Amino acid sequence: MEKLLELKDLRVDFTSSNHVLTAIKDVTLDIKKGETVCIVGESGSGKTVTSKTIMRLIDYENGKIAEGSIVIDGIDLTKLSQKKLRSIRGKKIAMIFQEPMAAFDPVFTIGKQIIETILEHKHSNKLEAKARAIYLLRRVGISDAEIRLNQYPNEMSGGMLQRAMIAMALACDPDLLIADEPTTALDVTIQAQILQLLEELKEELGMSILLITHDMGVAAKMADRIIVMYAGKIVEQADVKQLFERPYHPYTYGLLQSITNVDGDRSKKLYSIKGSIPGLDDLPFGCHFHPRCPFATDLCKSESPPLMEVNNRQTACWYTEEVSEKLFNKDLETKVDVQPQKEMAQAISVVIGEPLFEVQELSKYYPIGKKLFSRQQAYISAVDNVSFHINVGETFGLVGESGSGKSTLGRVLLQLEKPTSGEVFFQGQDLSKLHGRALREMRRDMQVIYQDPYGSVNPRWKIGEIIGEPLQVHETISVKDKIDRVQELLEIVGLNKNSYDRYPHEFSGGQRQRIAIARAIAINPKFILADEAVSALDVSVQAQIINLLKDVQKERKLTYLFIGHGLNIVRHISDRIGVMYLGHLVELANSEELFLHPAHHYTKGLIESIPVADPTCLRERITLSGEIPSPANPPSGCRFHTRCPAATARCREEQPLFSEVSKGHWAACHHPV
Amino acid sequence: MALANKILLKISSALVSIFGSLILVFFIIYLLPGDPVLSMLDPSTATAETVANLRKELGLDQPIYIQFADYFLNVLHGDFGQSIINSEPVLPKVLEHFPATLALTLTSAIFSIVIGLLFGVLSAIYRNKWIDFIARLIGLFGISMPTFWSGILLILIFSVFLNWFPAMGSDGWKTLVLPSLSLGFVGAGLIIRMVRTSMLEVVNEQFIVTLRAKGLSERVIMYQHALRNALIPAITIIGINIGELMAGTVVIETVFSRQGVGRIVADAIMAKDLPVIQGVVFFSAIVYVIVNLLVDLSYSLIDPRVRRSDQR
Amino acid sequence: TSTKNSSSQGTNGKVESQPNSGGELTYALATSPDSLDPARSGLAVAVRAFRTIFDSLVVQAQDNTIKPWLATEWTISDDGKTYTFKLRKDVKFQDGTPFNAEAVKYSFDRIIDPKTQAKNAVALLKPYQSSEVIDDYTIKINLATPSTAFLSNLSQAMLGIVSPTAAEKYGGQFGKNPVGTGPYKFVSWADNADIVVGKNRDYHWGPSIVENKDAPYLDKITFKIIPEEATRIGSVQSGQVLAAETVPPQNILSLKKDPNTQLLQVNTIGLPYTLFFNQRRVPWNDVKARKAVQLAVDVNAIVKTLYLDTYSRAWSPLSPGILGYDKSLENGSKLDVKKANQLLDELGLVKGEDGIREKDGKKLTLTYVDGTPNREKRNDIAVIVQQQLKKVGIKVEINITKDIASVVQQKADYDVYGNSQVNSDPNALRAFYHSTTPDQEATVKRLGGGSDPEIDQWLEAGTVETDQAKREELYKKVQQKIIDQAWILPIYVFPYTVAASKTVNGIKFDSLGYPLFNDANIKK
Amino acid sequence: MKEIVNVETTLRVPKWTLKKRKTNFSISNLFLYTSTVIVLFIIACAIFPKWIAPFSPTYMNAEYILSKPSANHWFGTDYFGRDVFSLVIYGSQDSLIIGVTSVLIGGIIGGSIGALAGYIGGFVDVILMRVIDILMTIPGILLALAIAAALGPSLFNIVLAVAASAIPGYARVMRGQMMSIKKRKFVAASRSIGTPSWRIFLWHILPNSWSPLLVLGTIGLGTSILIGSGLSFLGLGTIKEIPDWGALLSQGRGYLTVAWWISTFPGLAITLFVLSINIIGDKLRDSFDPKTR
Ligand SMILES: Nc1ncnc2c1ncn2[C@@H]1O[C@H](COP(=O)(O)OP(=O)(O)OP(=O)(O)O)[C@@H](O)[C@H]1O
Ligand SMILES: Nc1ncnc2c1ncn2[C@@H]1O[C@H](COP(=O)(O)OP(=O)(O)OP(=O)(O)O)[C@@H](O)[C@H]1O
Ligand SMILES: [Mg+2]
Ligand SMILES: [Mg+2]
Ligand code: NI
Repeated sequence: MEKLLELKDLRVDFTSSNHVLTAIKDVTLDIKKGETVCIVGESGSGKTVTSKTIMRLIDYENGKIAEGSIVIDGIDLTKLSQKKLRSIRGKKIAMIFQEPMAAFDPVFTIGKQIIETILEHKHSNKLEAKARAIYLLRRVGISDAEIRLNQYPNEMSGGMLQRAMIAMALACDPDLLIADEPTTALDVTIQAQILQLLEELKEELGMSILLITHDMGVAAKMADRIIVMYAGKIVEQADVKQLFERPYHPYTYGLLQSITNVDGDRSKKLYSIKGSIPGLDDLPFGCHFHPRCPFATDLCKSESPPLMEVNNRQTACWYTEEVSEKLFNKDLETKVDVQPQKEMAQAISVVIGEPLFEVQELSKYYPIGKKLFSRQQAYISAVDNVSFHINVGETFGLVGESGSGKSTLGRVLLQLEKPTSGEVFFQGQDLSKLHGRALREMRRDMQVIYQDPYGSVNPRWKIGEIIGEPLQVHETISVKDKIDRVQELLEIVGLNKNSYDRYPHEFSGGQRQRIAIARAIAINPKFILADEAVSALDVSVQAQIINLLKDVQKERKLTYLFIGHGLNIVRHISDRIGVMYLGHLVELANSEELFLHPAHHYTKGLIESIPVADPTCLRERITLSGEIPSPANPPSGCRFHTRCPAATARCREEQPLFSEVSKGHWAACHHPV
Repeated sequence: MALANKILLKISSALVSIFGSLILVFFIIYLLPGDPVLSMLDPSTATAETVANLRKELGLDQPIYIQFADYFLNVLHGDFGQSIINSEPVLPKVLEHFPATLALTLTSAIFSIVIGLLFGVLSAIYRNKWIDFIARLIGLFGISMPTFWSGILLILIFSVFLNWFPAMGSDGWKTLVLPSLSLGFVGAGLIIRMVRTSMLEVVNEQFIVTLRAKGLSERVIMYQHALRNALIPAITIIGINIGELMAGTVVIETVFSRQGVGRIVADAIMAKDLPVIQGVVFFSAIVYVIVNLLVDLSYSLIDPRVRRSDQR
Repeated sequence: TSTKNSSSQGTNGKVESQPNSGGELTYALATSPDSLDPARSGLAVAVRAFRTIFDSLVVQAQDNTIKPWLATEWTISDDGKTYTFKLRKDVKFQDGTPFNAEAVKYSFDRIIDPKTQAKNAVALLKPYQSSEVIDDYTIKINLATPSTAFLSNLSQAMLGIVSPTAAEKYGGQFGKNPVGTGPYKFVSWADNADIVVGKNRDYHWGPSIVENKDAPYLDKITFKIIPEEATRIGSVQSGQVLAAETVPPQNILSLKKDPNTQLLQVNTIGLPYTLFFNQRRVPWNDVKARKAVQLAVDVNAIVKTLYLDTYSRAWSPLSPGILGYDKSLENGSKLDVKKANQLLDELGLVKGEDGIREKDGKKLTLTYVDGTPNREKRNDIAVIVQQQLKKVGIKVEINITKDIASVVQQKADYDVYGNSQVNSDPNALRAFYHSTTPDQEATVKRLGGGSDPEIDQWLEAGTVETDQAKREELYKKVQQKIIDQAWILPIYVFPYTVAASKTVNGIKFDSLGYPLFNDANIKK
Repeated sequence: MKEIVNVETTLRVPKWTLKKRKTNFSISNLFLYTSTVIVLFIIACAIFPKWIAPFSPTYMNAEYILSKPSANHWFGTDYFGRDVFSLVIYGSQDSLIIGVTSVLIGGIIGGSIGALAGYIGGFVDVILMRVIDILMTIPGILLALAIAAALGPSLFNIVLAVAASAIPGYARVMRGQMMSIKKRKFVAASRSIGTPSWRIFLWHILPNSWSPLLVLGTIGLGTSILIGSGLSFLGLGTIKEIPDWGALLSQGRGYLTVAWWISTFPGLAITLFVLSINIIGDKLRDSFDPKTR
């Protein structure tokens, strides 16, 4: 195959006020036409920098290509002027970014932003461009494309935005699509669709894809070749099958181990590589991975291993053969594991306390699109007639596709927004009757860990103050006590005590989430709402956080409402799981039960969409087809009937009741599986 | 709440402000020392009796609240009274002069917006470079030079030496150029400053990277995307500035010897000619209110996030 | 030392044998006229505009003699209380109304009618009581008391004859629609912008002081109102206007060098700019205190620095050129700080630590009030006086206010107040210095408030004295005593200065210094 | 507990926060240092004019009127024969007082009103904004004049007048800022832990919202210094023994063609001062923002 892109010995430096930081070094890789290459690695390993460097976007961030070349189609991008580069960006190479919320200009409609790209590169007129935009939006599975076209980014859920992003990137049929964690914010069904879509597009357009992901499942499904990065360097590069079969580098091994499987043992702690990736300004000598590597020797500590060609693949480890041998034989499993597994199953699953939360016929409607002279008010029923309860001490998982109303349900539950109708009882008390002070007092017992750890902390505050805020609000506490408590909390969540005086922007995503957890548990709440608390993190860190959450729960008798779209993770942490679809609660069951015997076709589809981190697994996936209907105009009867393989006329007309299919297993389906 | 309702609400609250400003001005002027009646008469011949008579005739002997009630009732009937000084009816006088002032205000506003946005964006893009410095200097010159001074300078340069534009007058677009330039500079300074600040916040946002990755030119990115995001504070300033600009015409109209309500009100203030002051304030309040209504509406046009929150 | 040409009462250049007809003269005025109704106006600037529209019964020549104009001849009764005028028969108002005795009677009666709210005109017409129409072209005017100044006052534009039909028609708005018999007729007045007057083609009754007795050469005159000095001068220099009045001193010097511009200058007559001491207040009720100020203020320095010697220093309550001006007062008083200090010492005012004099714990402060900001640098005079008086231990507090009506006239809340007046006859002094003026001090307090039986007596005599020489003598005594008693501190004589393009010809000035445009023409 | 999670907490270098610094490092600092020096010098002038000015500001030398800038008179002399340089030095005193105090008063009052209106919203917002609107519809000059005329044209009253007319501007900007910060996620986050409104306001919203106020303030300084000159242009001002910069500008305007230095130097002083304050203000704002520090 012909090479499309070639990076050679790339080194990127960032110049900051007092020194120069080398973000990536010695990066050599190539992408062939029609090939999908995945870069995996923990947060901060330099994946994004690599991808941005290809586009020369680092120029705008004080970055500089210090060494090496980037050649596409025979043109060396490192030597092009910004003006010439512009004709390549978006047209030859397109890019999808990590954070869809932030990646769109909030003040322009989605449509305008897509059309703008088309017009920039193609000499088509506005109408054609619009038509294409609509086509693209449909193509990426967005319902009501014409309407969405005129919507603003803030009017869409994260998942939809990411799809719009992809549509925008595809606008000009690029040769190379760089996708920087394109499915991080997506739920499994859509992820599966998108991945499928990407594959189709790849076939169709002969497009190459450089996929950056932390989801090994995604990598396994998509990649032809996988590149593992660590601390700014490539540590391993191999064919996807080879890599999963037999990782050569201990880091890769760790990554693979961190994966949570559908059929994993819930009672076990999740595996995670100990420690975290070093900062650029204090990279360890020698092999950057040695502080976290169980095999590290003095050689590793003093000398950096080059990327070596071994068995037709590349790895950067002094002891490739030996290590892989040992790892393969799983000799070292116990040694590598951070912690001996503790028996925790009983501790969790047996708890059938009295309900902490009781939710009755809860609904939340958002008014939309008022017409000037129309009295008719249109609504989005974000949450529609939902009833359930959450028991003391349990973890209640909530899954469902993007826009199904999970976050809204969470917000309404905590009275952060007033429900349109229905009641929420917390410890038997009707929350909607509480106001002002009483409600605030009640909040003491209910904390939130948000989806967006960036935006949910005051950027001007030191993290010590952030974590200490609840203490200050709810307790009269001296400054010294506060500092002590905060430092204690910092340690509990695995952060350095000295971080007290740092600012949020100085932390990584995982660390920020730890801050959020510390803040949430600061005043010993009874309940924590974790809204996609780990979705933005990479596997290893995700595992750390989940373990942390579980530990904290056990320690403090906490009850969780855990919202997530990573089904594996939700399964792992939750005792019971509720499945939402278009504002309805469609199924509720014990988590094992749910995964083993899903009753609702939607649940079944969701489970089957989960990417499996095994390239050999050629399980025929029945991804949920079709588009998610607009919540403003939900289908009649069973809302799922438009996408349900078992739908009948009855489903179209009659809304199924939410009823118990077996003990403790509820579903709203006329024809349960 | 439908859009129409919203506009209605805004308009009704605007009416309240206008009414409020009439009251306020009435009392401010009332508090001013001096007696308009005395300045109307020839001091050497006026007797106490004539003064009293005149005062009575003008209704100035009444208690203030009655004076105000009378005045307000008349205004409701479209009668703005007549000038105390030369008994000219106020309404036609103000209506005659208002367009010139409005034209000056608007051209200055446009001028300051154009200059302000242009330099503000440049200044943000080239932060801390020489262009930034120069743009800010230009802006600050506008702020730290009184309009009469810059006005005279403009006259010397563009009328006396270059003879490009007339030095004075209010007929034809040419006479608008220099005055609106010197008045617009004041607003421009503010806008440059505001735009620069908010632009700096915006250019660090992630979506700017996306836009670059799409291959858009920096010009489009800066002037279409970043600028629009940065516009809210700038727009606010422009709205506020309309009032300032209108106040600025008081000086500018004198310097450039233009017709307009600015000069009328300046004279009226000095003579305590309440009906005239009220008439002018009434109309400028209307303009101010309308402009700010537009500004309010444009908030939601510019930033959909504001719109959504309005709906809740 | 000054560039004035008071004796010739200048005209610019000789009138060419064959002046160009037609064209428009743009003439920049410094302020906006208050009204074009001669009766209701109180501003000199208005006179400059409406002098073109209104004619008077008589005209005052440069030598202060009175010549016929709309009146061909007149007789004065022996008791000086009755004037009988014979009027021209060929005069028509611009609206077609015939000019006759009725019109004259109407004009004067209108002024004294309180409803008219006449301003300066009332004072000028002062002893006027009534008129009788003898026949169409003969009118008899009755005065309450004899007045020698009456005839001279009649020459002023403020007593110009208005069209009765128009005045009736427009009532209070006559000032916006003036109709007279003058060489130009009113065309339009845009507030704060311009006043346009057009040629009166029927005109052929020009006064003796102009050459062209017939319809003027110019088609129209546009008086542009340009208050800002720099703009006004800039407009002439850029050619946007052809002439501009009141050229500031610093520009006078530079414009003299300008090849495209000519400067016309004429001294105004009447009362020069004078600082009046408020003799109602301590210590200014004492002549020593006033004298001290007189001696301590270096008026020469003021005239030199502020006016760059383009204005001349005033020495007397009257300005040079007016009847009875006492030239002997010139260079009479000298700067003498030592003497000033001595006088103040004598008053028991001793310098305190801060250098300010005080008596009984009260600081010697002088409240300096001026009501004309931005005019002829009068405010700057205050600044200089402040500095100069500081040297003798007087603290000057300056109050620039437009609210003269209440501050000065009603409350008399000042120690020194500056004022000037354009007038044609020394009788003008009476309004300022006679102790019973005005009739009711309750409403309006007379400037200075000084009273002196001798001065009263001379002023009264001056009003009725018909012998010119004796009259002059009386006024000289008045001037001398006022200066001697230091009632006032005269500062400068205002020269009316016009900067005009060299293409403009034939602008003349009347005895008061008001421009006349009968001969004006523009070179092609 | 602790042994389970032993994540090393090496702090990573911030991602989006490293600003373009190095290339402009020197220029920006040069500006900052120069500005600081200028402002300090001007403050010194205001406090100890005697030590700096070569002449008395009131000394009028009739022999040397309107003389060009020279070794003796650096900025030339005005039409009184006063030394312009000394006038500028002495003039700094009143100019600073007018500028700084009126900005402070106006900013604090206006900012508070705007903050309350924007934060509380609803009825309070409607009422306060009406009041502000009413204030705004009245030209600042009129307000200034009214106060000056009613209370006498003293320095303090001018300050009061300028401050009063500046209030609406601050209020509006602050309100807008409030409304946008109010919607940020971290505010919702704080609310969700039960923080009372007033605390959220003081702790979260206020610190994040005052930077435009700073901008407005540094600019308002210039306008404030000039209001007096506008009044005197219209003939409503006061005459002081030692004129402030605005008054100097106003006095010299008629002499632009004859003696440009009379008004140009005070004008430059204002510009320089305002510019320096602006640059310092920017740095100040940056240094309060952890991201740009
Ligand atoms: N503009 C910049 N200036 C300085 N350092 C930067 C800049 N951008 C990124 N870095 C640093 O470069 C390193 C690599 O960052 P990068 O964003 O490529 O990580 P990543 O692998 O994409 O992580 P994630 O999974 O969190 O997206 C990080 O330590 C980061 O702090
Ligand atoms: N403030 C709002 N105004 C109008 N519509 C809203 C609002 N918030 C949410 N919605 C709509 O309600 C629906 C449910 O949104 P919600 O954020 O609860 O979904 P979610 O399940 O959390 O999705 P995701 O997985 O993407 O976070 C979506 O269609 C969304 O567009
Ligand atoms: Mg990344
Ligand atoms: Mg959500
Ligand atoms: Ni079904």
